[in-house]
Amino acid sequence: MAQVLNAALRDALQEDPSVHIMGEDVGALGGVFRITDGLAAEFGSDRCADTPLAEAAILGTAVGMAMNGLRPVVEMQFDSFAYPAFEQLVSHVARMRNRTKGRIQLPITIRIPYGGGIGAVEHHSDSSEAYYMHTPGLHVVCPATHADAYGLLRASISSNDPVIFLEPKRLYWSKAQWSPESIPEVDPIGTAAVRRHGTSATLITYGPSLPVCMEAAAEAIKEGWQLEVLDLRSLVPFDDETVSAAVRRTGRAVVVHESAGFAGPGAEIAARITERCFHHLEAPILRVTGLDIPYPPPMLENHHLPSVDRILDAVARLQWEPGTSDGETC
Amino acid sequence: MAQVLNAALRDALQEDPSVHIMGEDVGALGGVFRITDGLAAEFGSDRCADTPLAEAAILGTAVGMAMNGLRPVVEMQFDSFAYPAFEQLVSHVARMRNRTKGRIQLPITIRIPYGGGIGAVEHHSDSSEAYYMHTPGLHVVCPATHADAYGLLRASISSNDPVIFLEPKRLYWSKAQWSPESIPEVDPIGTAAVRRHGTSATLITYGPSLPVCMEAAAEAIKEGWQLEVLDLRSLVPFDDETVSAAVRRTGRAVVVHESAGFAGPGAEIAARITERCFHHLEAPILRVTGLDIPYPPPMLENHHLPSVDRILDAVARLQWEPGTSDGETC
Amino acid sequence: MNTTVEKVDGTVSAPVRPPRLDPASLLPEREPFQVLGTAKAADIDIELMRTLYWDVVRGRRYNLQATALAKQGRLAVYPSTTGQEACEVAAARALSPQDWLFPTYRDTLAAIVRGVDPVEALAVMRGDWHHGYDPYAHRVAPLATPLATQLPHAVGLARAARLKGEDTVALALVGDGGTSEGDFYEAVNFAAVLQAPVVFLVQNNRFAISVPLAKQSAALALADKAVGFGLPGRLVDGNDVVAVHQVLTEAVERARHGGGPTLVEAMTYRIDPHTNSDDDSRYRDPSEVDRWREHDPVLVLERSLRGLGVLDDSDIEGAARSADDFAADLRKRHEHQPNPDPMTLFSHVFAKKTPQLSEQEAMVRAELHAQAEGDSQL
Amino acid sequence: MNTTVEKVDGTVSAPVRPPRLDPASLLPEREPFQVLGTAKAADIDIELMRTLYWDVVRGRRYNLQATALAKQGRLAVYPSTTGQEACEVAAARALSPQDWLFPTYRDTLAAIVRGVDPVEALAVMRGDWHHGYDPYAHRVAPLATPLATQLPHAVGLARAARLKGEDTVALALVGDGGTSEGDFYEAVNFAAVLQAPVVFLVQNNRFAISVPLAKQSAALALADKAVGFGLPGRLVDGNDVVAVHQVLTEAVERARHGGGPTLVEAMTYRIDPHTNSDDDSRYRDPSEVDRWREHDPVLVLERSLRGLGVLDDSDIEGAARSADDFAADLRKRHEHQPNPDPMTLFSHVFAKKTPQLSEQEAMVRAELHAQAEGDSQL
Ligand SMILES: Cc1ncc(C[n+]2csc(CCOP(=O)(O)OP(=O)(O)O)c2C)c(N)n1
Ligand SMILES: Cc1ncc(C[n+]2csc(CCOP(=O)(O)OP(=O)(O)O)c2C)c(N)n1
Ligand SMILES: [Mg+2]
Ligand SMILES: [Mg+2]
Repeated sequence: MAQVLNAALRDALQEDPSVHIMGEDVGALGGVFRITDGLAAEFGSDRCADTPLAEAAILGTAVGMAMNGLRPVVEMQFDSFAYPAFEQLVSHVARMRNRTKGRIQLPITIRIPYGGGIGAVEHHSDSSEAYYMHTPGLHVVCPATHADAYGLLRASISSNDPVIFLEPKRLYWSKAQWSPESIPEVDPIGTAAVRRHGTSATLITYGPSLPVCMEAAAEAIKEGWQLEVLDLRSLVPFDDETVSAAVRRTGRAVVVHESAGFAGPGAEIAARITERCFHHLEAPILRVTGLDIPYPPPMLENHHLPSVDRILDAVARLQWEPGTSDGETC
Repeated sequence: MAQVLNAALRDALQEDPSVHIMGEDVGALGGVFRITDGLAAEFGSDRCADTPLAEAAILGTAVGMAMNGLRPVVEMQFDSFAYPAFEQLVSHVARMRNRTKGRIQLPITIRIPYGGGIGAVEHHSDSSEAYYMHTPGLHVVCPATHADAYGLLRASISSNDPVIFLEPKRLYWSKAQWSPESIPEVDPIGTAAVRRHGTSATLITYGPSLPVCMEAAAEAIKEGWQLEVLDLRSLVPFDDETVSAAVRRTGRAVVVHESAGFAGPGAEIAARITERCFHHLEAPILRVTGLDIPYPPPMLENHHLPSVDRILDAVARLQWEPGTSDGETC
Repeated sequence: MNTTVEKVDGTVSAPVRPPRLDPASLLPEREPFQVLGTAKAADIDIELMRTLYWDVVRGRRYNLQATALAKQGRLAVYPSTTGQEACEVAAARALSPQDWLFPTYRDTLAAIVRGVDPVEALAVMRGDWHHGYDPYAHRVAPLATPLATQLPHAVGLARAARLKGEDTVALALVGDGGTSEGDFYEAVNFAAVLQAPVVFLVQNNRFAISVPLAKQSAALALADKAVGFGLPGRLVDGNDVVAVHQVLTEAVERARHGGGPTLVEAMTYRIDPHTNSDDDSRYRDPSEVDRWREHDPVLVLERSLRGLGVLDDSDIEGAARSADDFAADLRKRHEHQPNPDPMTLFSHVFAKKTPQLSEQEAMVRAELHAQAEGDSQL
Repeated sequence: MNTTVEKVDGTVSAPVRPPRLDPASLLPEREPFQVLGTAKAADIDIELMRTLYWDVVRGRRYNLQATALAKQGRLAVYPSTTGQEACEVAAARALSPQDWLFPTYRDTLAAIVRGVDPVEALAVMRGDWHHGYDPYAHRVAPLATPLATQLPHAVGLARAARLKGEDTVALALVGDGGTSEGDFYEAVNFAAVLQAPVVFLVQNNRFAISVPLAKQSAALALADKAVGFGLPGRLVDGNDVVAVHQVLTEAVERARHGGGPTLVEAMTYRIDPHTNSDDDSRYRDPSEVDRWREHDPVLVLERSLRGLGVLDDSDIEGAARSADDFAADLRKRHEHQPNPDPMTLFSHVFAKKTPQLSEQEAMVRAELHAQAEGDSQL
């Protein structure tokens, strides 16, 4: 996926002179994940600029640049290194349009290498999307496929609102057939995609957990389950229509994501589906998520991350026999 | 409630010499809400210390003090002025015990004047509890009564873990009968309390929305509803037992809070109740929350905050007629 | 270092960096720069001095009027700049039309001197919306409440101007308390590294709410911070409007012509409480305030200009009358502000409303309808 | 200012503050302080110099060994201090037992010199837990990864020591890049205002990953930042272990005796890539690295001590052998670390497990049982 993101940035720089990339090590090094590889050489160090090491100021400077007509694309080196910029994000980036009644708009894309599963040491594997989802004024998107990596990144940069663009680190090295021709026609921000059709139950996921869900769905066939797999792509705005329709079709659903479960994205997803589809549900919507612990060290992260087994276990608990309410814990 | 909080701080300072209060304007001024009124005069400016104006350093300094055996009680002046300390909170305060296998514990209480409804200008009325709930390693509590203001604050300061202590600003000036005798015997962190018994449906809330829910419950009698009102008091740990038991009794529930609904506390509460009590539910759990917008200016905040009417509307939508699934939007 | 240290044992010294320049050259003056009451005052352009006089008189009147509105409950809150009018006026007047001003919550006066309608400047204090004026109309950024957070914005805006080939300068205001926030330092550092055309003006009014300067910083002067970032610091008497104007103008023009950023500290004093709802008797001695009243920026200027023969009684009366008119107009128009439309709550969260926001908007609209019907049935 | 400015028109000057002290006295030396290769070396205690020599030799060997383990995949990552051993060693040796060291991710060597078991110091790099040693045993705080965040911790710990009447000093390490973070400035300011016994050591190794110093700061020296907070700055040759030790010892003892904090900048160079997985050919010229190798802190010390007659061939051989033994022991014990127990994931989130964590623990335990049964059936 890394090369695809790089291509999207290159094309954006090419097409729109107001696009400016900035962040730590995005210049000569091309970023620690090489997503900006070659861009400073090609477009100059003003268009792809190494900044001093201060995330609040990186984002704060981007705000000022956006106020003055530029379209900054900011790289935060890792999820948890975006936290120093939290005040700028919540108190300014998310609200500037609203507080000025639309007079100032901030077309800022905040790229965040996101999530775990790459054997990194502490503070390098957080999943922070729930913080951003809960902050009105931010769009939050997360690609799981190469086409979406390109399409969502281009759409984010074109958006006149700030977008949190979460790049699943463990998909950076995924190699799949991809060419720019496969860009989706529609604006992908705000639309979910069905990645696999099925009738037994719906797996709802995004980003790094999509491949895990696809694998679970393949395995599930052995158990006689035809699982539908839904890729949200965009957490804000949320595609209620597609999600509700899918769950209505199957009547059972499991939400899967890496970030901690408690007050995590899955809570909102489960709650809103239940509000909208209660009488279509054969079982409560279950969640398979990261544990409610600080992200584990590399040697233990496999116990934290949603696995095929945990997903299949959850599917098994979806009360397949009529009247199996005994599984409840209350 | 302000005087009660003040009394709790005074008693804590009195009883335990390791307790140290610190923050902006907590000294001579007694805090902008006067919660620390008189404490610097009584205990000296070391025990109740004005700090320079930098929230990250206030919390970071508290971390070092806690590492060295003190028990810091930090005041953040307003909800949104805690955001500069977000990195210290998430990357250190919440994880220090875990990363050091319990060798370093951080008994820090972070007091945050919290929520809206007091006619304050922008950035002064945020509700930030969802961010903290989603961060493993933090306790999050919020009193709604005078007894809990005292009991929870004392328990927070005594806790050997970091506690986010949310003080509902609009209850600061509430006057109710209270004397220290009414302190609950049990450790209130982690336990919910039934504030009103009822059989028709359960209102689940905490902090500033409790009085609103109590009023709604009183109004509801006119409609023939006997509403149970549950005060969570502690968001982390969450009292599943009490909450599930209540909802099992009534079969219907509405979650009420001020903070934005999307990916907010109510999402977790609704999702986990549904997971646990699905077959006891007559209707989906509904949410009455702040809107998904930046906190409004004073003249419009009444449109944002949960109101008695909105709560009663939600109760009305709890599918009282058998088979009324038409109300669903999917 | 390569060549400067005599090595007695013949070892090679490290290629650390070229012999370093004298950092002391970046330190501010030892005593605050002053013009009024010194021989330098005779060289100042008379028209400029008259303009500044009218501004500070009107500024004082504005502070009194806005404070009165707040005390009457017609503003939710008002943080006054009484005693700081010299800084406010000088900041606005040091800028050219293409420049930008980045004010804090306290700096409505600077915004107004730059041309913002006072009624619009006070919108946030009135509480009908978070912000009232078009930032692009007079190139005044929104008033910033979270301390020091506006400083990186100023740097970014100035940086963008440079990238676009514009000769815009950004002047960013911050308080003594605000200099303790990380954002302040990060912004100054970015400005210095990027050589962005920014001027930082610290209004050191000696208090951050109740916290006095000595508990905020152990620096001998806040302007001493500049050297640590490789930019010049300036120290100026913040109650001498002509001095502040001169120092800022120099810094702005220096920035405009590629000289990079400057950090200016203006030493002044907050005469009023932090806001109308603050009780300053808890933390300061009224006699301290009285001592500073003797150095009142309006009086200082008036006396000096009289001494220079620039002002006579009729000028002073004229300025006062015009200030009264200004206040009367503000009062009147302030009273007739329409109530805000609740639908605005949903209009500007995003460029395009999300489906979820539309649902919530519909709910509020229905509530308003129901309420209006209920009202009309009464 | 009250009395110093001559007012020509008789107006009263502002009671701003007493005539200010000369801030230039807080500026660091113009050229980095050096001992080795200068006449000062003759005055240094010989035993100290021998200790420092053994330390840097062992330190270099440690860096080579840990880098090798990382390249073999037996550490998840290793950020080396090759070229910076003088700073690491001097930092650890400047402290007394009651003092605390606050290291960054790069400073495992300083922790080890202070007494931490290297196997435990490397736990986080190995990936079996976030942190390996008992911070209280040797008074070494956990290695900090989020940049500059450990600095306020050092201030708080030192402040608490003062409040408790202990004569503890905290020495906090940070990189040149880390000085750009707001936390750095906020911490220095808190230390100065609280007069906390803290010493800040900036290891200016001229790079923050790929970003060179010139893109990080426009300051003439990073130690020039001190004056802006009212504390003294010191500039020292970071490859001269004796000089760094002397400057730090002075600063530590000054802090211990109530003199307040000091900011020390040690000018050094990162010889290895940022970590084993970094590709430094993308951002620097190998010839720059070569030039710095000539100022290698181990070689500089060795040559100087030979010149002073403090070291002979057999000393040098002895140090090398002992370093080899150290490395062999590390290698061996590193290999035999037990795998971490997954149940640990739940044990330390809170002092007392929440019901929710107990549920999750039960799930993982059940999975492990099922897996073990599955395994035993194979
Ligand atoms: C990040 C942040 N923390 C706290 C506050 C609350 N607050 C508002 S004004 C103020 C004091 C500011 O002092 P100073 O910077 O000196 O400006 P002045 O009020 O004197 O103009 C404080 C603490 C805030 N607005 N923002
Ligand atoms: C808050 C934060 N942002 C970004 C990073 C990622 N990061 C790790 S090391 C590093 C460079 C640090 O440079 P410097 O402070 O000079 O220390 P050095 O690595 O040279 O020892 C960066 C950007 C981080 N660890 N923390
Ligand atoms: Mg001030
Ligand atoms: Mg470095």
